[in-house]
This record gives sequence, C-alpha cells and structure tokens, in this order.
Amino acid sequence: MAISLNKEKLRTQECEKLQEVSGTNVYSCYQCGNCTAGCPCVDAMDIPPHEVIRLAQFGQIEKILDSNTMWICASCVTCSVRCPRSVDISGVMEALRQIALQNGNEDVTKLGELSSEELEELPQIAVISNFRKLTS
Amino acid sequence: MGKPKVAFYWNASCGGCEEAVVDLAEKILDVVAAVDIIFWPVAMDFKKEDVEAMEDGSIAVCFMNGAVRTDEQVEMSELLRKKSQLVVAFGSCAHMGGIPGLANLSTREEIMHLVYHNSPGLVNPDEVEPQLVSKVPEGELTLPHFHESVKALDQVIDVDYYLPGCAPTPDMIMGAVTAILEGKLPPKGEVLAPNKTVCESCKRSETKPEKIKIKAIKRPALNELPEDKCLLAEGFICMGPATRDGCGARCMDVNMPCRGCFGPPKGVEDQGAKFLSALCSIVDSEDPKEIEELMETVIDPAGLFYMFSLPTSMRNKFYDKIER
Amino acid sequence: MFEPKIIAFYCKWCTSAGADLAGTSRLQYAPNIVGIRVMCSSRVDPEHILNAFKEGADGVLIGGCHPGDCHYKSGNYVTLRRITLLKTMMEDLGISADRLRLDWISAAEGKRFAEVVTEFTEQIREKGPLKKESLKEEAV
Amino acid sequence: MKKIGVFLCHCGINISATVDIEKAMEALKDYPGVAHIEDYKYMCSDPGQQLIKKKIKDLGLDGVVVCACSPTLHENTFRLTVKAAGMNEYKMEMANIREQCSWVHKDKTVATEKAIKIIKSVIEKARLDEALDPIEVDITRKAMVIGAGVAGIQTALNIANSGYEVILVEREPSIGGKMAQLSETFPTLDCSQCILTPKMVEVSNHPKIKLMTYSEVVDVSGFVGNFKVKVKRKATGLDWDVCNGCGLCTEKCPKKLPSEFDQGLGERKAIYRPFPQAVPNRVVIDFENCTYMQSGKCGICQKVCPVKAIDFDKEDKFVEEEVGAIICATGFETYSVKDIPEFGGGKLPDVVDGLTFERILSASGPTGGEVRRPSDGKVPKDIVFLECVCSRDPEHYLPYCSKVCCMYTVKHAMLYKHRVHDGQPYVFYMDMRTGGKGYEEFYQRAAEEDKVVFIRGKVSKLYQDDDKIVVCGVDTLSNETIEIRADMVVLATAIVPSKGIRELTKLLKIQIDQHGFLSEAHPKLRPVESLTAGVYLAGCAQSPRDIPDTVSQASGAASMVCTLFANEKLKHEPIIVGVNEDICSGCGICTVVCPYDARKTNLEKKLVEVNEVLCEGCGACAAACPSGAAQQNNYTDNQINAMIKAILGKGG
Amino acid sequence: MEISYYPGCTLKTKAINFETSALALLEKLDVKAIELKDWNCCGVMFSQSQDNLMKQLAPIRTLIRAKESGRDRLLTLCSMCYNTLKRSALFIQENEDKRDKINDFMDLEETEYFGNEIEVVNILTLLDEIDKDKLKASIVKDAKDLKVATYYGCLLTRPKEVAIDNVEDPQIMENLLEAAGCKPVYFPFKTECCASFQVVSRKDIARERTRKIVDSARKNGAEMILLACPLCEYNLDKLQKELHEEDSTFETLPVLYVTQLLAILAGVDPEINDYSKHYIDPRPVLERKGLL
Repeated sequence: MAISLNKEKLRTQECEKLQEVSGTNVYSCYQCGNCTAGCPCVDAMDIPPHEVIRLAQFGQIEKILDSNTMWICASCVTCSVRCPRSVDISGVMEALRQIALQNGNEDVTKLGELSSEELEELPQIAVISNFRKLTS
Repeated sequence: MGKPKVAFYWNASCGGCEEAVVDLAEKILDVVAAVDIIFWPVAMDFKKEDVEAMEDGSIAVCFMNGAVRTDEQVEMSELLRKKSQLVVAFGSCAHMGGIPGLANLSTREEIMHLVYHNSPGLVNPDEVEPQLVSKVPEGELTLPHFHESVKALDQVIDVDYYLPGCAPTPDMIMGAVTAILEGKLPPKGEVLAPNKTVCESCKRSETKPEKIKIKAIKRPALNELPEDKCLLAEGFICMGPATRDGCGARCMDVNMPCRGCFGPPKGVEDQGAKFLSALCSIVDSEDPKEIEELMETVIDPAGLFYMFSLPTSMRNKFYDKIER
Repeated sequence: MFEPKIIAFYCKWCTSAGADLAGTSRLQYAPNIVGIRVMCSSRVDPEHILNAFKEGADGVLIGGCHPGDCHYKSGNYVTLRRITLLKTMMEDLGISADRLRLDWISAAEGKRFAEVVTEFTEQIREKGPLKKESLKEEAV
Repeated sequence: MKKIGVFLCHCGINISATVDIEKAMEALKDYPGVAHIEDYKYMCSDPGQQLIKKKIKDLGLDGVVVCACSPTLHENTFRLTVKAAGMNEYKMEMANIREQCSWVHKDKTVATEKAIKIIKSVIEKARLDEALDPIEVDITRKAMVIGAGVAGIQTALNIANSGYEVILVEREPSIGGKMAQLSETFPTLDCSQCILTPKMVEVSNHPKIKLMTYSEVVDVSGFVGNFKVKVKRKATGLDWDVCNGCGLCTEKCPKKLPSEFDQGLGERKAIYRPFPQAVPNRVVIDFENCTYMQSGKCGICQKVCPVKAIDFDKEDKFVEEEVGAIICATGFETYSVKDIPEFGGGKLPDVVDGLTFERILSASGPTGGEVRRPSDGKVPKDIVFLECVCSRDPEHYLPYCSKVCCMYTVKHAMLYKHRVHDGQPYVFYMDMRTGGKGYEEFYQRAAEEDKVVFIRGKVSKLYQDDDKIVVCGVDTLSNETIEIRADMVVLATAIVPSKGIRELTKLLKIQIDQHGFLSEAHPKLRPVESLTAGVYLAGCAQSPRDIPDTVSQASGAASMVCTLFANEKLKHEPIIVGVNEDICSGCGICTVVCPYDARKTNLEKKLVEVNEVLCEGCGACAAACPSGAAQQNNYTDNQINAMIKAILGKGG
Repeated sequence: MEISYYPGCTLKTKAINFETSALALLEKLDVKAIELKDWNCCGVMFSQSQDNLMKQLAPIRTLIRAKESGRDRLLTLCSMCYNTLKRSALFIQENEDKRDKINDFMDLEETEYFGNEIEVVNILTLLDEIDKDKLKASIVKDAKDLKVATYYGCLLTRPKEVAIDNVEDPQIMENLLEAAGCKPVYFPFKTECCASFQVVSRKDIARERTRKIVDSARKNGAEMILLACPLCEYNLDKLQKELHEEDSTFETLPVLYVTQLLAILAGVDPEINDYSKHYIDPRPVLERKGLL
C-alpha cells in the first residue's frame, strides 16, 4: 500500500523521539546503503537497515516497529563506523528497541525456552547482554 | 596697569614641580621682575582668604601642579579657576594624574585598609581610621573627604594649557611664561611642548638597527644597561617612542629608559595602550606558546605603561562613566 | 534579559568573508555584535579596544585569518602578540580579559563565525554589563 | 559639514524582509551629516545607480553610503557609480546590512536596530573619508604559469598567442600533467594523447613561451604587475642544451624502477624520460636511485651518450624572473588507495585506482591497451567499478563530490567492454551525476548498448578470496545485498589538490579552502581570480573538474591576464599608510611589522619613509605607531573611534 | 609495572583459560595485574540510548572502584568489559549534565567519577606497549611459523572512539604474533561480527557467521584462530563443533585466546590451560608444532 506523505506525517513526534533517544540525525542519511551492505545479520531482517533510516525520514516509525530488524541487530556497530554521514544506525536500533519496549512489546528473547543445561553452557556475558539489549 | 598677577598652587604632588620653578635659578629674577606672584603656598605666606578676597579673573595665570583626590584640592582648584584668566596644568600629575594616579589601580577601601590596618611597621591597636569630623577637647577637627579615585586637573576644572613633565624642565617653564607674557599662545587646550617624540632628541636613536626586533624583555634592575645603544632595541622597555618630546631625553642621558612622563604625543589618547601595541610589534616571535611566555616577562604592564597617565587613560574614563 | 553590546573588528580577507559566508548560508546568530571591517586584524590597535570599552562595549571580538594564512603574511601574529599582552594588562586594569576574544576564522568558516559570535555573546551575557571588575580580589 | 547621501537597498526582499527600511530611514534621516536618504528595490541595478548619480549631481553630495550587500560584492560597482557622477570614488562606503544583518537574523526589530547601528558607523567613516587618487604603477607584460597540465598549457598558449611572453613552470620533467596519462576521454572517446600532444608541441615551439620543466617556484615577492619570482631549476644530471633526447642512455641504464607515469605498473630506468612523447624530449637522472650517484660505480649512461651531455655533478640552479601576472594551475592527485584500509589498503594488487586503470586502458600503457590485471596478467571477466571512494564521505574522508568520477567510471566500464567483449562490468554508484554536454547520453549508452550493470549503493567491504576479489555491496533500489566475485576492482578515488600546494599558496599569498583547493575571489562572479591581485587560477587546483571545464577556465584565466596587460598603467589602491612628518620621530617601530618592506627609517632625518607602491594597506604599522604619525588613508584612528562610538549609540 | 585489573564475570568461569594464561604471560613480562577489590558486573553491553542512564551505573561504579585503587589504568581482558567501560566513561565525559545526574544518583559513593580519570586498557593494547625486543626475548619456544588467523570481532575495534587500532585493518595481534614467531595469514573477516549475544535467541544467525568466518580463515591457510573475546570464543568454538556434528565435511579450526598461545611460547606450562573448556581441542595442532 502506498505511504501517503504530508507534512504532518513526515515529521512525527515518534521520529523526533527516535532521534533524541539515539542522539543521531536521520536526515543526514543519503541512502548509500553501506550499512546494509556490511550488516552481518541483514539476511534475517524484515527491513534492511538503510530502509529503516529511509522510513524514519518519512516518519514511518510504526512500520519499522512492526519489523524484526532491531531485534536481529547484534549491536556490532559496523554500520555506524562505516556510515559516511555519521548516522549512528546502531544507535537508532537501540532507540527502536527502547521505544518498542516502552510501548510494551512482548518478550522476544527465548530465554524461557532454553533448557537449564543450555543456559548453563552459555557464557554469562551472552545471557546478560542478550537480556539487557532485548528486554530493558 | 600693574604687573600681571601669577599664582602657583599644588594639589596631590611630591613638590618636585615647585622645585622645578626654583630650578629656574637666576632666571626666576626675570620672572619676578615681570610678574607679581600673589599666591604660592610652598614659598610664601598667603592664605585661602586672600585668594577669596580677590576679584574673579584678577589672576592672569595660575600654575597648578599635582593630581586631585580630596575635597580640599577640588575646592582650591575651583577657587583658583574662578579667580584666574588662564589655568596651566603644571607637571605630569596635573596633566594626566601622574604617579599618584597609579593609586587608581586600587580601590579607596583597599588603600585605606593597607595604610591603616595592614602596613608593615604599623601600630594601630585601636584600628583607628581618619574621620571627616572628630571631636577633641579643643573642639572639632575636620579632614577633607578622600575621593574614590585620583583625577587629573582637567577632570575637575577647565584647563587652558598643559606643561607636561615630571617635572617640567626650566626651559619649558621659561618658554611658557614668556609666551604668556608676550601673548603668543597657541589655541586653548594645547600642550606646551613639541609634537614629536622623545626619540627626536635622544642621542641613542642613531644606533638603532634597521629593524628593531627583540627576543627578550630586560629589566633595568636586573641587567646592565648599555651606555650608548637604543635601549628599546636592546630589550629594555623604553617609552620614548610613545612619549612627547620636550625633556631633551634627559633620562637616557643618565642611562635610564624613558618612563613616559611627558604623556602621549598629539593624536594619541591612551599612552599605555599605544605603547603596548608598539612593544608587541617589535617582539620577534610567531609561536603562540613562545609569545605567551615572552609576554609574561613584561612585569606589571599596567603600572609600567600608565606610570604617569592612568587617570586620563581610556580605562579610567570608562570607570568614571560607570561611577556617574 | 541583559543584551550585551559587542564590537567586533575583523579583517576583510578572512573573518569578514567568513561572516559573509555565514550570511549566504543563512546561519542565524546572536545580533548583539556589530562589526567594523578593517583590512587586517593587525590594524586593530589596543587603543581601539580600550576605547570600545570606554564607549560602553561589554565585549570585544577580534577576528583574523588562521596563523600562517594571513593575507599580509604575518599580520595575525602581530595581533596575537598585542592581544596576549593586552589581556594581561586588562586584568590589571580591572577589565576581565574574558571580555576580549581573539579568534581565527577563515573565509570558509561561516559556520564557525556564527558559532563563535553566539558563544561569545552568551559568555558576555553571563558576565553581565561591563563594570568595575576588581580582579585582584578575585585572585585573592 | 560633509553632505552625505544614504542609499538603502531592499535587495528585492533579501534585506527588506528582515530590516524595516522605513523605520531605518526615519532613524537616520536626521543623523549628523546626512543630507539625503533614499531607498530603492535594487540599488545595484542600472536605475538604482542612476538614482545615486542624479542625487550626487543635484544635491552636490560629497559622500555616499550605500546600505546593501557585502562590499566584497559591490564596492567596485558603486565606486564606479559615484565616480561617473564626478565624486571621488573613495568617498563611497558600503554598509553591509545583508550578509551581516538581514540574512543572519529573523527578528525584524532586532535586525532593524542592528542595521541602523551598522549604517551609522559607516556614515561616521564616510564623514571623515578623504578623496584619494589611485597610485599608478608600471606593468611587466609577461606572465608566469605554474603547472603545465592541460590547464597550464591552455593558459600559456592563449596568453602567448595574444602576443605576451609566458614562462611555463612545471615540477615534472615533462609537461602534459595528468591528461597525458589518460587513455580516451569522455564523452567522445577521442584519445587523450592525440588531442594533447599537439598542444604540448605547440608550447615547446612557441617563440613567446619559455618552458621551465623540472622546476619549482621557491620565492615570490612584489605585487600585481611587478612580481619577482625565484625558480629552482632542479638538477637533471645532464646538460639539456647538449642532450638531444636520443634516449640511448635510458636503453643502456641497468637500474630498473617502477614508472610513475604508468602508476607503478610499467618500468623506467634510473635515467629516464617520463614517457615517449615527453616535452621537452629530454631525460633526467633520478639521483636517489642512480647507482653512480649512490655508489660512484656504473656511469654507463655517460659512456654511451653520443653528445656527452651527462654531468653528474650538476647542482640545482636558481633563476629570478620578473612577471606581471601569475597563473596557478597546479592540478590534482587522487586519494591514495594505500590510505583506504577497508578496500585493501593497497595490498590487494587487483584493486587499483582510476588513474592506474587509465594506464591499463591506454594504447601506450604497460599492457599496450589490453585490459590485464596487475597480479597475474589475466584478462578480468568480471570487473567492478566503485564510485564515490573517499568522496562524499565527511565522516572518514572528504565531504565534497569529486565531480569527474561518475563520467570516467562510465567511460572505464564502456572502454573495458569494448576491449573485453565477453566481460561484464559492474558499477556501484550513489548518484549518477552526468551534467554536461552529451554526458547523460553517454551514460545511457553504457547501460543500453554495453550492458554495464549499474548498482545503486555503496560497497561496504571487499576482500581477496582465492584469485577473486569479493565485493560486498547493496542495491538500494531492490533492497538486496549484492556479492560479486570479481577479477578486478577499480576505485574512483577522490580528487585532492596536489602536494606542495600549501607552500606555494603561502608564497603567492593566496588562500586555500579547508580541503586545500585554491580559493577564488568570488565563487560565481570571479571564479578565475584569487583574492590577491595579479594571481589567477586554472584547473583542478581550484576544485575537481573535467577537461572541458578546465580548458574553459584556463582560457578565462588567460583572458583575465590579457585584460590586465592591456592596461597602460596599473592602479594601486590608495588605502595606504603614510607618515605625518610633523609627528614622526623615526622610532622605526612601524618598519618592523611591515610585511612588504614598504617603510624604511631614515636615521639622518629621523623620519620613516614610505614606498607607496609597495604598501598593500594592511594597517599593521598604523596600529604599531606609538606616536600616531602613521595613519591609514580612510581608516584613520579618528574614523575607527568614531565608528565605535556610533555603534555603541553615542555617535553624531 | 603495576596495573589495576578488572576480570568481569565470564573470566572466572567459561573464560578461565583467558585469565590464567594472560596473568601468567604478564608475569613473564614483569607486569603486575592487581585485581580490583569489590568489583561488580560491567553492565554488559554499553547502552547506546541517550536517556537510559540506569544502564551506565554498573560501569561507572566499576570505574569508581578503579579510581579508589589509586592506579590510573585499568586492565580488562574481556573485550565486552573493555568496550562497555570505555564507552561509559566517554559518555559521561562528553555529557556533563548526564554525568551530574549519574553522580547525583550515586551519592552514596564516596568518590565521584568524571570520565577521564581512569584509562581503560585492553590486554592487547597493554601487550602492544611492551617493547617488541623484550617480547621477543621472552619467547622461548619456536612457533615454527604457525599460521594463525587473528580475529578481533566488534568490540575491540568499534566504534572508532574506543577502537584499540585501525577500525578496518587492525594490526596489533599480527604484530604481537609475528614478534612471537607466528605467521598471521590474510584474514579479511577479522573484524566481522560473530553475531554476539544473538547466539542466545537466534543461534541460526550465529552459526552462519561462524561458518563464514572459519571458512575464510581456513581458506587463507590458518591453522588456528586467535582472539581476545570470551563471547567470540564461545560462538566460534561451540558453533563449529555443532556445524561439524551436523555436517562432517565442515572442517574445524581450534580457537584460542591470543594469550594462551603467547603464554605457551613464553614458556608458561601448557598444562595451566583447562583443555576441557575447549569444544575443538587445540592440542593436536599445538602438539604438531611441538608446543606441548
């Protein structure tokens, strides 16, 4: 379905919040796609990172929140360090997670599904960072 | 018609200017022959009432030296102004505030505190401070009010001419007196000294290099002064280039750098800032750090560059505005 | 709110051109500053600066080319020396040295010009109107 | 008192939208000295100028203040206006209420107040302005062109063909610059050498052109019309007057080195000619790598030289030239692949830059025009071209667009396809910028006829895998990530100014921008002039550009020089600093700060004397003068102090 | 030389080999690493959001402990601890108001932290500072040109404000290993992410990453992978084993902490390593080179 654009929709409060929480200006992006090209997890994402930023420029935060992209992001920061326009894409992903969690997103971690042996096996840093990135 | 009446008066001064008049030596006899000295507290016994009794404008010319800081000085200045046709600010202190003017770097409170409470060798167990009025068995004693700041004479009364110098030279005094007697005076407000700078009469100026560049600032107290070289070129701060001529470069004759007592040449308002600019122009460095270090070796620039002219400097003028 | 009055002196080649660039780029900055364009920052005499304070300026900004880039080879170094010593002397005279700022702004730095002006204006606003600043006591 | 006319320009609405013109006029009309005040929509237009002229004549104005844009833009315009009306042009002043007022403030009240202050201060200046006459100076009608690429060559030829002498200075042993290295040129695909070499030969044969290759400018003094330039003629190791360019020495020299001209792909000797078509046709010895120079053994070249031109002991020579104008055409370099770690940092042999690929494509190149990759000489079948490498990347490299990469990459892909019919070129681009005559059509042809695959996206990473280069990118149009196993990768690296430009600009006293390119006097209206009179710019030294633009700018610079030379005398700005002899006592402090040695102390007279022609009017001496004897014309202390007063609200 | 040492949680459990080997190696190099008293979790990972200040408390508290130790440098082995501590310090250094808020919140702490008092140092940086001649002198075993792939992962090289070396082409490990007699191979995947914590919820992604990274290392001739991150170690080691179990044609490469190898080369008893912690046994390769 077509996205209908008008000036109210373009600069939404959600988009302002996204920029504030991530501390980045999404309008700096000129859509070179370097973030997507270098992303290690892009194959598993519904929307590639550069499109996330594009949709943010259009104020389409809800559409982004409906995708799994920010939950797949592993915070490896490859996108941010390679961005020629200093857009902190990785920071945007973190902000999206924060916004989704504040909106009451259901738990995306599968910690509950893991057996105690599996949990025992995993190093602490894996569990804690997974927990911290995806639930708080 | 009798001889023209002349008055001499001193405000805040060291007495050097009075001495300068005496330095006229035998020429003073010519002066006395030509004029009637009707008021000269330092040399002759006159009272304030004598002056008050005179008719306004009856004094032909009044030479006043010293800066102004007290009510008494203001009162006397105004009185003499009223009685005189011409007032000549005599010497650096009357001209620009002079050495007493350096007190303006401190506030009145600071001065009082230092003098009456904190001076080394001071014994003042009761923390006594001078009072405007104090009762003693003999009656009431009064002291004049000590003002917030030191002023040059023209900041208190209208001044017709200036005789600069600490102190003015006998030749200049004689020249001024002659000019007044002969009525050959320049327009009002002029300084009765040449428009050129001290370099003009300094014998050392011939020894200057093509370009004066200095890499270090030297102080006379710590370094030997060369007898026959341009002191500025040797790194000593010499205010000669920023100072009005007329002294005949006397200080350099006795191997001391100029301190600027004649004040700035015509067209320069702020001697200190101007000299600072000139000094920085000849410092030979383009490295910010080195510049910073070099400039730190200029000790007490305000006191040095404004040694004689602080009360008439830009800075004091804006302070005055704020006070008003 | 206190609106400081600030005089700026800037050289024709770099800082004034930088100010022009700020204009062509439509960068907004504090209006408290009014500039006097001189050929080179080295034309600015410490006497002018003290005069500006005398006439009621709360701050003075000097703008020149970056070191090494002076249109007249070395003028900005002369300025640097003068301002360095003048700042020391101002402190002795009871004018806070913060009220005088020397900055290098090139013709290409419109953005920087706007930033410096705004920043300096705010700094002076915070200091308040020019008053007797007894700096010696502060030092004690 | 002076009668000053104040003219306020609306500049369309550029000024009047933020500055309340009526209010300003009301505030200024009774200001001391103001005899007349008037506004107009476009003061710089003909009717606007006529209006000023009429008022000067009708009212007998002897001072004019035009309140409009920056004086950089229109000071000259209005000076000519008042001059035409019989007023001295130096009694005209401009108040900049556009760039420094209306454009930088939004609040109308505030902007109006500020504009009034600005105008008042300028009125104060105008009140004390004196009539000045330009100082006349002779011109040396000879030009020096620095850099002999296509820009320098074109400039030199144009000036020489107008009948003036030209000295063409080039750092390398041969003229020709980067264009000589190129294969074919877009969009016509004619061979670069074929169009350039005739011009190179013309330069070398031109009676009015003196060629100084292998030479560098080391000192510049003087001013427009009268520059003195010191040129270092680097030691070549032989006598060029004797050498006939036979090249026997280069054949026999045993020391092989990578050829700079072939971007390191081909070889040259320690005694060498950069390329066969070099002009002048002379050889030089690479002292650092010459066996004889390093160890004293060998000397084969000396033995074989039929004309005995070799002279190992030659030292650098310095010559001084007097010229009236200088053209800076120092060209460009490309950003080094070595400094791009994400694309292999120069360690992957089959990842090359565009200039190297030009040599691979060139018929006179190391492969004779056959496309072979450097590592193993194989013909690459899948070849990837990356655009915007280091350009448009403010975060890591350079923020600007290098302008020519789009077109030369399309050309590369096309030429590759013409040479390797069964090969496939891919181009990663971000935006395809094809502004230029025939450029867009050229690009379309590459896609339609040559089936070049254009992928919109930036490559994030590439790496060597077996004998392939794996290129990881994205196509942002299809949102698909792309991986290409290529045989070779060509990087269109950014164009940067050539090395040494900073030092040269310091000598020439011209400005560079933050990226090191030369700054023009005005980006639109004076694009070939520097801010220093008599120094002009041409080619990529100013900013990245293609050959047609370079040649047009070079011709533009040449015509500016000819315009200058057509003057009988030069007019030197009279805004100089003099000496008031009634005050000056010859302390000599002003002479120390003068950057031009225009002031000299006369110890006998105890006075400073000024050479008016040398004075450029910076005013450093005026501020240095401790006696007030040095005052700058129309920038006197009185004027500056009056301006200060006016701005702070106490003028008049 | 003395330096404060912050181990972090995993170094005492899964990554015990990292700690044992690093401390033994440092001892050989005359570096005394003194463990911080009363340390807590570093707060892994660094919170990138500007408004979630609670997440900065754990790392800042750790830095406060370091400040109280009186030494101005803090050694970390784990790259996640390094990254979190360093970025948190930078965050409060650059955001004054946020720093004040955090300090206000922690007013029970006796020490205030401003952001630049403690230099957080990764083990690789510390080793890199040691004179190469001294390092060479401490090497007693011949690595016989052991071909190694040096793997940095994300947290040592990104973002560039905290990177221990060039973001795209770090060389620290290569230089160390070269000095120790090994042969680092060309390894274009050395800074590629291993999928990090996604191994918990999206193991499929992590597996694919491991496959790519290991494939590249092997293809370029590496005999083992060396790294400095407990999570990378787990992912590359454990998931290789899984990949191999699923598909026996998948060839595995042993994964070691760089300090494990260096310690052995410097003459530390190889048996201090607990080889049961490895999923792919490195001993055959070490034995082949005569290092056991």
